[in-house]
Amino acid sequence: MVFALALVACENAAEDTVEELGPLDRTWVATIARSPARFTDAIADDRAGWVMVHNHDLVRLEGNGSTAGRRGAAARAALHDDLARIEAEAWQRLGKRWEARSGLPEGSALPFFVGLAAWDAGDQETARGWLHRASGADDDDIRGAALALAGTPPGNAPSPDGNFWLQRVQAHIDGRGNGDAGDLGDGASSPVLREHADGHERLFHDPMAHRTLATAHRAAAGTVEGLAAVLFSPCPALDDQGACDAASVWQPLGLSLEAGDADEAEAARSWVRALDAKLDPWAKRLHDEVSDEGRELLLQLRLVPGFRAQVLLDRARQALRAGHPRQAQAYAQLALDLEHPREVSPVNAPGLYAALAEANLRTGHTREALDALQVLTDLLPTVAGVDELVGDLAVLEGLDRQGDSKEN
Amino acid sequence: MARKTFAAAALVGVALVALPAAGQGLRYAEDLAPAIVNPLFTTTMSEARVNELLFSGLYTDDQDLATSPALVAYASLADDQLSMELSLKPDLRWHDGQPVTADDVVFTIEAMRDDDTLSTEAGRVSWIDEATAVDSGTVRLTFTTPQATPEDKLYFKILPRHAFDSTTVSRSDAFRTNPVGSGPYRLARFNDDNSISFTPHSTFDGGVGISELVMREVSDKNYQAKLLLYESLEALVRVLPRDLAVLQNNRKVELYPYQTNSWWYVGFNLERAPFDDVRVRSALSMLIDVDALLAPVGTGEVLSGPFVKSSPFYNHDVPYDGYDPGEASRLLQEAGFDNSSGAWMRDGEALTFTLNAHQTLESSQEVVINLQSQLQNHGVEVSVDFLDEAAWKSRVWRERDFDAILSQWSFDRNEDVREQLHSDGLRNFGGYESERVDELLDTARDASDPFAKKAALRELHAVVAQDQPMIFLWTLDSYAALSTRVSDVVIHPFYFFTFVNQWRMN
Amino acid sequence: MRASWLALGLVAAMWLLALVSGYDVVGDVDITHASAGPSAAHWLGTDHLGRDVFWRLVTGSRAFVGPGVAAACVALGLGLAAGALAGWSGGLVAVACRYVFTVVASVPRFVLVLLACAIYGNSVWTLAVAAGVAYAPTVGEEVYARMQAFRRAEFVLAAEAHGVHPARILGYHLLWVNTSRLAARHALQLFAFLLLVETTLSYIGAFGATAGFGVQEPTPSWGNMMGFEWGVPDANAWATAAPALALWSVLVAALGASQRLDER
Amino acid sequence: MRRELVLAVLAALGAFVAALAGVALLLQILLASAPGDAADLISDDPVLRAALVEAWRLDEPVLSRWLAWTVDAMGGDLGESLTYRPGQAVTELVLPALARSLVLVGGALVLSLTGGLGLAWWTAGRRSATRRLVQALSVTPVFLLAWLLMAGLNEAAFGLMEGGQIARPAWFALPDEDSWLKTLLAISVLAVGSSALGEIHAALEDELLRIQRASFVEALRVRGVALGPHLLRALLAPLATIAGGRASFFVGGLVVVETVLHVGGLGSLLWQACRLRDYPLALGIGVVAGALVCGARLASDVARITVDPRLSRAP
Repeated sequence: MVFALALVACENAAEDTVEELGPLDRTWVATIARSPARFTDAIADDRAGWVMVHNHDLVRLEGNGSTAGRRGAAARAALHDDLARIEAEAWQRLGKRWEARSGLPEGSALPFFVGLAAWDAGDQETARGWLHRASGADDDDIRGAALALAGTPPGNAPSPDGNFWLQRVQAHIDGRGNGDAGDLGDGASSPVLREHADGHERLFHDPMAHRTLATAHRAAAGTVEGLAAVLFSPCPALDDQGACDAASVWQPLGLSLEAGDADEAEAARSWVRALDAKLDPWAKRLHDEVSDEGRELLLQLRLVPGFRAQVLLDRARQALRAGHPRQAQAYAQLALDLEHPREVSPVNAPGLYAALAEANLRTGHTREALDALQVLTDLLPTVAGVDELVGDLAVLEGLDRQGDSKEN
Repeated sequence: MARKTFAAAALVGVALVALPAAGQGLRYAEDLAPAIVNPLFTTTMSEARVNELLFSGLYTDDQDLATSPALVAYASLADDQLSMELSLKPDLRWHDGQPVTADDVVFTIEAMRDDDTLSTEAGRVSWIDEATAVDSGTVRLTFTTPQATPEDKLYFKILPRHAFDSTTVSRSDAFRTNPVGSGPYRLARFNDDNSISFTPHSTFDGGVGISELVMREVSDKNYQAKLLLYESLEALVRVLPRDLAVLQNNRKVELYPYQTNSWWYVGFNLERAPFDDVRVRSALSMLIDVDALLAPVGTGEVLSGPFVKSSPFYNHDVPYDGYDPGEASRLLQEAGFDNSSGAWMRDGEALTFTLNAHQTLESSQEVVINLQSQLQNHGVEVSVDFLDEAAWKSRVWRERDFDAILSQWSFDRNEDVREQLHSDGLRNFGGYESERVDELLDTARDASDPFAKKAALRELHAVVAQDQPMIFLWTLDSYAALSTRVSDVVIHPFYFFTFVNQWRMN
Repeated sequence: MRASWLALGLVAAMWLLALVSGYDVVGDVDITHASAGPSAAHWLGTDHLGRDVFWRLVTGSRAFVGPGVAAACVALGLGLAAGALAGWSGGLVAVACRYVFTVVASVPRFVLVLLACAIYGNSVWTLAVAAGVAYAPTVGEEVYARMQAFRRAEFVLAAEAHGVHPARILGYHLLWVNTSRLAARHALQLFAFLLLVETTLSYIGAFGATAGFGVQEPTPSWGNMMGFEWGVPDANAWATAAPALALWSVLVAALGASQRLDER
Repeated sequence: MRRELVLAVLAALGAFVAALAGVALLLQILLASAPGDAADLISDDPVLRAALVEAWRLDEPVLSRWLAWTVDAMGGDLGESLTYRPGQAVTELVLPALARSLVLVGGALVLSLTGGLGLAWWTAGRRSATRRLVQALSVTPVFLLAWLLMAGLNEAAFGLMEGGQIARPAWFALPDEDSWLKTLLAISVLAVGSSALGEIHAALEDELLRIQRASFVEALRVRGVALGPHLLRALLAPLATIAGGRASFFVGGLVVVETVLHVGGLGSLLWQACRLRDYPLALGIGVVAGALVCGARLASDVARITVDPRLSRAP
């Protein structure tokens, strides 16, 4: 039923000529649909691993040394990068909002963590401000660490001198250097500090963990070459040198690769509409032209929807880098396969949920960011810390508001 | 003469041909037309959405969901945080052309607080001690306790004093069919097919993009999606989960996430035996296979407490008591029931109850039939009574005259369950009373540390899951669907139409 | 025409089957077999809650057979009594009776039935009585016309002269001999009318904003069976087609049979 | 002769008024016989309740209530809606609905009579299977017919639109756009469904056969005169009778057609009024529906009297 409707939708799209859609035939989707043997070759070394890559089953790929495993590690690294950015953003927002609302809680380690997050994200200016405010912390180690870090440029560890926090910073920097996170990832899943306030506890997770995890996974990823490098990826095709060559596919189709100046969701939406106007008739044609085996691949592996989602995720990340969270939000929303809206699937990559979470967070939709993070929390225990942090922010933002509830 | 007749006939012909043109309006579907257009008595989402079109508050959300002034030009908070002065924007007009003044603001607050008004929104102004009009454009509010950011609470819609006789407003007041507001749209007319037409408010601050809005009542949810594909509608406010897959593959339609904080429940009347016994309530919840109930409705997530799973307040440590007829039998026996005859009996009385549901709750029929079936197969007789709007309001909201209800709560991003679970909450239909829960709700309300609020509400989740005043069912995947002919769409996650004035039609 | 009686016989058999089958209307839900096509286990497949369409169709006959008979009794009872009274006594009584006939007949039957359901509550028995009352004037007028024609007929006068009790003349010679066929025809027509009204109300009453009348789920009626499945994606076609076809066949049969009575 | 005619018309008019008054009383009795207090049924809101008791004179006996209501009604005041459009005058709601419903009922009368006549003309004396076929089709309930036609037309048009064969028709999609097609559909469904066409066809055919066997027709036939106009003229009186009787049927059918096809007429208004227990509105509509039926009967009587003056002598 769904598929039939999709086909109907394809039929209605503008009927482009074969030549106009030609560039799309250079994509990896067309390549493996037309010659399934090449696909079989590319995944020969670890079929099971490639199934996991296709399903975005990043957890089970961990520690796998095959090409599939390395592709998984690369995706995992990108995911931790996303999470590190979300975390940094959330710490800043939490600190600022708390201070503006009622002043920072007395004696708390909160400003230290906000500062540490900024320091690790490379924003020394901001970091210094927060670390100075941490000088009122009750905990001696925190005070000491804050003082030491305030005077150290990001990326360099001050001498630990028995200070618990500085030791930890040192461990992170060492781990990043040798590509081994050790058990530092635990700081992302369970709190590194339980601070007692009157009647309740404040739990803080390690703000440096995701960046370390990203480095470690990136080290495991290495480089993959040939078709295996682009399979199930947003990169449509490789050039002669083996580098990703997106421009030669998209530009002839009139799809700009620039993010544009203004952060408007509508710009992203019209880009996606333009993409679909090309992709739909092409997919239909491809479906009709290829061999039975190729068609089987196209349908079973949902290659076109998967590729489309990857392209949009790539656009979303690009928009986030360019400071356009509203565009990113639109891209990510349009990429999501709503048949399984709360789970990772061949179309819904974990990165998609991370992009959605970051875009939502940066457009003030903190509560909605949690919806996206929830999916990742079910997947990876290390997301728990980010989830709690964004949750704290959402709660803080709602403290003075009155809830509204209605029926239906 | 003949020529004249011909000309007249031609004119009539032209008029007939010109009539059906749909125009550049946006038509959106609701399951049920709002029964009442009056912000003082708004209880359903469809009414809240219409309010958003017709009325303005002092403050509203901007696109980043931060508080921003709507009717207010500027405000100043006293140093002691116990009072504030609000200056209204100049030249604001009601839909009928009258100026919006400080008197209107004072009137609205007084009307909400008026005990005889019986407003369902009275709680929104309980923190205001006194409201006075300093001059026609300035209001002075004093508070009962210091308020750090009072503007966060000044979202309620302002009503025109001149449209009412006194601050005692009746539900049946003529205002409900002839509302006057200051929002982006004015109510043009109620049409015969139960649809409502809205036209732009000509002097709305910032202008309005779409020249006509029509709210259409399409009670058959299956038909809504079809109408959208037929392009006979431009927007579906909430798509049935089972239609999502079809709609996302249609390039004339785009889906927008909307309204994610809502959950379904079966609520018990705790003042009636045998629901006063927690063992009976727990047993009933274990006799229900919630996944099977959910299947015909679509995809969603099963819940163990009064928050959706992604909520910061959801307590993931609370175990989910799923379908477990064995344990249920044990509990029922413990509570004095016996099912030797095939039906659960106690002191000669069978365990039966009537389940009430609102007629237009989407897919409620499937859920209710299914539930009835499941419970009957476990020896519990359930009769079902679907209530229309008026009966629902009177029997559930006012009289609390029911055994059990099936319904759905939608929350804004604050997920404030106080009204639902506090012993004096206005929406605590079942009469649930727990000292600990009241304490926790107070802690949550007064908290100035997010960690404190989070901890309190997570504990509340655990307590409520133990007490089972209701069976928490699920949260559904909620999306709105809009035609791609509508552009610049930004949807407020709760009120939907907050940014409607910026939408455009191509 | 034999087909008509056969079809009506089938309905009667269905109704009997529904009475003795013990089909569990409430407990039949089975989500794992939703919207299945016809099979040995489910002869007409299942609806989108996995309920057996065949058995719901059979059970659906209970929504109109009993009430149909009741409605016929009400209409014939009232119509025959009032018609005979008016025809026998004539004069002011006749004028009064015929005035009442006119007044009741002036409210469209469907409107009267709907109003009755709104006022006395929604049940098939309210519906049956209302339909019977609404139909009674038609019977009454016809009976009145016959009575009038025969009142001064020779065989009546002869019977009177023979000292036959007036009640026997009225009851046997006039009503039984002359109106039994008329009564049977009207009974069939009223049965069809009740089926029509019941399914219509139940169909329209199956949707949210028009809900509230007719047979309500989970009790099956051929009308609400159609309403419940209408528009469900990937539904079992028989879940709507079967009640529609059954409804149509019974209506054709009832009207065919009633015409047969008319012709002979 | 002339005098007799006038008297007969006056008598018909008197019967009309009497019947209408009776209808109002009947409906009042019906409402008064409701279990419990009428106000209880509608609302638990004490304010609304008090207003109801007053507006409805619930503290007075039925007969005086009826009298008061009749006096108001004669002045054009049918009271105010309670729950559907609270406070709005019933007449304001009923009149525009009446206009729309009249189109449907009138159209259905014209269509079913001409259709029935044409069919009867064609099938009379042939005893063909056509009569059976017409009856079998026409027996389909109005709601089923409306639903099948609507879904069929929508799907067909949508298929053609998607295929690019046609532009979007103005009536698309049924039943949500007001258009000539929807009105036509409503009229046709009303004229055909629930046995309307079948019964009219059968009655006219029988009538036609009877006339054809009549002696004056024999005489005309012997004289070799064209029979058509004479037969038609002879059919006018039966036609008027059938039309008068059918009006009630069509007004009842409005409830279904208008609800299914979303026509804002008397029928759908009545459905909503009944659903929401808006008794003043329901009563108003009931009386207007009664007036329609009585009016049709009156018109049919007058028409018959004019067509066939012999009838004016009969009571």
